[in-house]
Amino acid sequence: MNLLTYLLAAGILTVFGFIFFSTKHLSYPMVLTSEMSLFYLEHLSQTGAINAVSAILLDFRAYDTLGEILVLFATISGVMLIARREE
Amino acid sequence: MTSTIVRTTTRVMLPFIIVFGIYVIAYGHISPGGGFQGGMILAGAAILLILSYGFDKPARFMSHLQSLESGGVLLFIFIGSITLLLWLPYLADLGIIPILNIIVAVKVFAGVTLIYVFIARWELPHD
Amino acid sequence: MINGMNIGIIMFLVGLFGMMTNKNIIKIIMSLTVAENGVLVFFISLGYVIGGQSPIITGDVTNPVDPLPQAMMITMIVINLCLTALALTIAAWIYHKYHTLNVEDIIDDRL
Amino acid sequence: MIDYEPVLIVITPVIAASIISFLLPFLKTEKLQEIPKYIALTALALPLFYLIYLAPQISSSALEYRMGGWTAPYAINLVIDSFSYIFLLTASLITTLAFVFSMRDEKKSKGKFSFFFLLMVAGIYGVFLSGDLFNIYVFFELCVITSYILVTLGDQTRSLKAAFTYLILGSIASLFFLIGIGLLYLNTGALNIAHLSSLVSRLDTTVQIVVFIFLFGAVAVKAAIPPFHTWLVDAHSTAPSSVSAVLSGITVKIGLYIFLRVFSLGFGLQGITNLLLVLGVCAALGGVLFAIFEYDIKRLLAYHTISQMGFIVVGLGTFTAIGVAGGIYHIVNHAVFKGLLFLCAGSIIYRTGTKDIRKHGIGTTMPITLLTYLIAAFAISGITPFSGSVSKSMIEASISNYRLVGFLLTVTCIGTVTTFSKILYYSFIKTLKKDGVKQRFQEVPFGMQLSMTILAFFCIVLGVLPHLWLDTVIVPATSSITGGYSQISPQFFEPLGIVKEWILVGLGILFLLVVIKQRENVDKIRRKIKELHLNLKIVLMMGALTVIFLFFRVLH
Repeated sequence: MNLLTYLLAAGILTVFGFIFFSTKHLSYPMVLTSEMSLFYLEHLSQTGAINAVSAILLDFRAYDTLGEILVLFATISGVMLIARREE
Repeated sequence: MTSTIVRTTTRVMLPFIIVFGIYVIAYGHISPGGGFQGGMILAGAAILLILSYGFDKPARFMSHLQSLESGGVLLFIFIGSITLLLWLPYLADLGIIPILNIIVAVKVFAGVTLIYVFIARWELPHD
Repeated sequence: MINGMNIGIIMFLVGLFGMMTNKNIIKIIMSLTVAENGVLVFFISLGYVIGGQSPIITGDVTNPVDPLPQAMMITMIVINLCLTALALTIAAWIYHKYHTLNVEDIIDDRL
Repeated sequence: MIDYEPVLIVITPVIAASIISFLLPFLKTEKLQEIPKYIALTALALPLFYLIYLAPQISSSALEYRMGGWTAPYAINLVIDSFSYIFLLTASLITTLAFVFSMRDEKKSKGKFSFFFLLMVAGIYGVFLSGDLFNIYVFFELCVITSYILVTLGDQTRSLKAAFTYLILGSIASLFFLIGIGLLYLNTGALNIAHLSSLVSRLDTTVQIVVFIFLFGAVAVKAAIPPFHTWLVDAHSTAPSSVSAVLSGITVKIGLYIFLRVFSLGFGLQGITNLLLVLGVCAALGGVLFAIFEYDIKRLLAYHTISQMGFIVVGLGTFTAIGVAGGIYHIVNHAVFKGLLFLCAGSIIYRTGTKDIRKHGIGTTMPITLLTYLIAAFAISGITPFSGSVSKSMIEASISNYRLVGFLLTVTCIGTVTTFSKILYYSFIKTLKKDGVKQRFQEVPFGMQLSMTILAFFCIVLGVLPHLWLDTVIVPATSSITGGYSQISPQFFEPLGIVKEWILVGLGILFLLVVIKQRENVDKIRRKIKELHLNLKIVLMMGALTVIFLFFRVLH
C-alpha cells in the first residue's frame, strides 16, 4: 500500500512535470518588458523612494499590503484563540 | 537551552541585531530592505532573547505586544482613512513610505513574536 | 535548461510529492513549506533579466530587474507564514486529541 | 467627486474588526461583552445599504475606483460592475442574516466570533470588488484563513481534522493560483483583469494550456468540483451553522466567480465545454448519490452543495447566453436556499442537540422552522413557484443539444427530491416517542426566526418575479462574460414543465419509500464508505489535474 502510493505519486508528478516542461520553455528575457513594472519605475520619483520594491509595496500596491496585514492580524488572533481553546 | 554560552552570545549580539533591524527599517525606502524585513529581524532578536532567558522576564511585555499589534492595523487603516476623508484617493502618495514602513515593521515584529510565543508556550489542558 | 523558474517548478512538484507520500502531519506541513518556497523561487526568478541590476534606482542603474514579483513575494511570504503557524497550531491540537500524528490513524466515527 | 463607495464597502468590516479587537481587553462584564456583536451587526448591515443605494448607478455604468490615483491598468482597481454587483449583494445579504442568526449563541466566544466573521466578510468583499489578480489572491487568503479558524470553532470532535484538511488542500490551490498568476504575468506583463482580457487571446495555444491548467486546478479546488471536492463535506458539516451557511452560500462561489472572471479573459481552447459538462454531471450525480446514504443533516446538505455546484458548472460550461445566465441565477438562488437550509439545520440542532436526523422527531412543534424548511426544499428541488425552478429550467434549456447530460440532470433532480423528503420524513413527520411521551420542542428565538423568514421570502420572490432580476442585473452580467449582448427569453411557468416537475417529485418519493424500506442496507452501505485520508486526497487531485492536462495537450 505504501509502495503503491509512492509509485503513484511519483508517476503522476513525473507525467505532470514532463508535460509542463515539454509545453512551456521558461527562459530569462534580455530586458524588462512588463508594462506595469516600467510604469512603476517611471513614476518612482513621485513616491519619494528610490527602492522600487518598497515603493510598490507601500505606495503603488499598498492595498495588497493592507490585505497582508489583515491576514497576519487574523492569524495571530486565531492562534491565540485556538491555543486557548477549551475541551 | 539557557546555557551560559547562549546567554553570553545573546547579550553580545543582541544590540547589533536590533540596530541592524532598525537600520533596515529606517533606510527601507532608499536601500535594500523595508518594514517587513526589518520587523522580521527584530522579531528574530526577540525570539533569541526568549530562547536564551526563558519566558519569565519577557512575559510582562506580552500584553504590550498585543496592543502594538492591533494598534498597527488601526494606524495603517487610519492613515488610509485620513486621505479618504480629505477626498484624496485611498493611500495616496504623500511621501508616507517611511512612516508606513515603521508601522508595518512594528506590526510584523509584534505579530511574529506573538505567534512564536503562543506556539512555544503551549500548555495543553491535562486530561 | 537550468534556471530559477524551472527549479522553482521542480521544487513545487517535490513539495507536492512530499505531501502525497508522508503520513506524518508535521512532515506534511514541512512539505507544504517546500512547495511554497518553490513558488517563491519561481516568482523571484520570473522577474530576472539577463545581466540585471537590483531595482534601487540611483543614477547608474540602466537595466533593472523586475521589482513587481519581488514585492508580490513579500506579501506571499507573510501569508505563508500565517498558514504555517495556523497549521502547526491545529496540528498540536490534533496530537493532543488523538495522541498520534499519523493521518491514517486520525479516525473518528461518523455519527 | 470621487466614487469612493467601493472602498467603503470593504473597509467598513475591517474597521469594525479592528475596533472590536482593540476593545476586547476592556470588556470585562457580561453586559459589556454584548457590545462587539452590535458593532459587527452595524458593520455588516451598512454595506448592504450602500449596495442598495448604488443599484441605479450600477445598472447604467460600472463603478471603478483606482487605489492611490494611479492610471488605469497599473493601479489596483476596485470595480463594481453588474457582474460583481450580483455577488456582492448576495454576499452581504447572506452574511448579515447568518450573523443575525448566530447572535444569540455567540455569548461564550466573547466577541471573538464577531471579529473573525467580520474579517471573513471583508475578505469576501475584497475578492468580489477587486479587479486585479494578485489582489484577489491576497483577499481570498484573508477569507479562507478566517474560515479555517471559524471551522475549528464548530463541532468539537471532528472540526480539527476538517480544518486541517481544508487548510492543506486550500493552500495547494492557492499555490496553483499563484503559479498561474506568475505565468500570466511572465507572458503578458499585466495583472489587471480588464487589461489581461485583451492580451490573453493573443497568446500561443501551448501557453494558454499551461496557464489554464494551473488556474483551473486552483478554481476547481475552491469551487469543489469533483474530484477536487474532498475537503468540502467535512469542513462544511463541522463548522458552526451560520458559518456553514456562509461557506456553502458564498465562499464556494468565490471559486466560480474567479473562474468566470478569469475565463472571460478569452482562452481560445477547445474542449473546455466538454470538460466542464463531464465534471458538472459527475458533481451533480455524485453529490446526490452520497447524500442519499447520509443521516447526518449537515453532511447531507454539504453533499448537496457539491451537487448544486454541478448544475451551476454545467450551466456556465456551455458558454451560451442562456446557460451562463442560468448559472449565475442559480448561484444567487443556491446561496439563498442553501443558506436557509443550513440555518434550518442550525435551529434544529440548537433545539434537539443532535445532527442525526433519525433522532430528531420534531413534528409540528417548530412551525416556523418547518415552514421555512419546506420552502427551501421546494426551491432546491425546483418546484415551479419557487426560486430553483427558474434557474434550473434555464440550465436545462441551455443543454438541449446534449441529451445525455439533460437526462442525468433529471435523474439528479429525482435524487434531490428523495433526499429532502428524507429529511422531512425523519426530522419532522416521524415523531419520536420516548417512554410513550411525545417530545416537545420550543420554537427557536426571534433572531433566528427572523433571518430564516427573510431568506424564505427571498426564495419565493426570486422564483415568482424572475424577469425583474434577469433584465436588470443578470443579463448585463451575462453579456459581459459571453461577449456580445444577446437577448434571452426563457419560458417560465409552462404547464408541461410543471407536470414534469410533479412527476419527478412522485418518482422521488417512490424512491424514498425504497430507501426507508431498505434502511438497514442503506446504513450498512454508509458504514462501508471509507473516508480517504489526506495523502490520497492530494494524489486524487493531482492525478485528475494531470489527466486534464494530458487531455488538453493531446487535443491541441
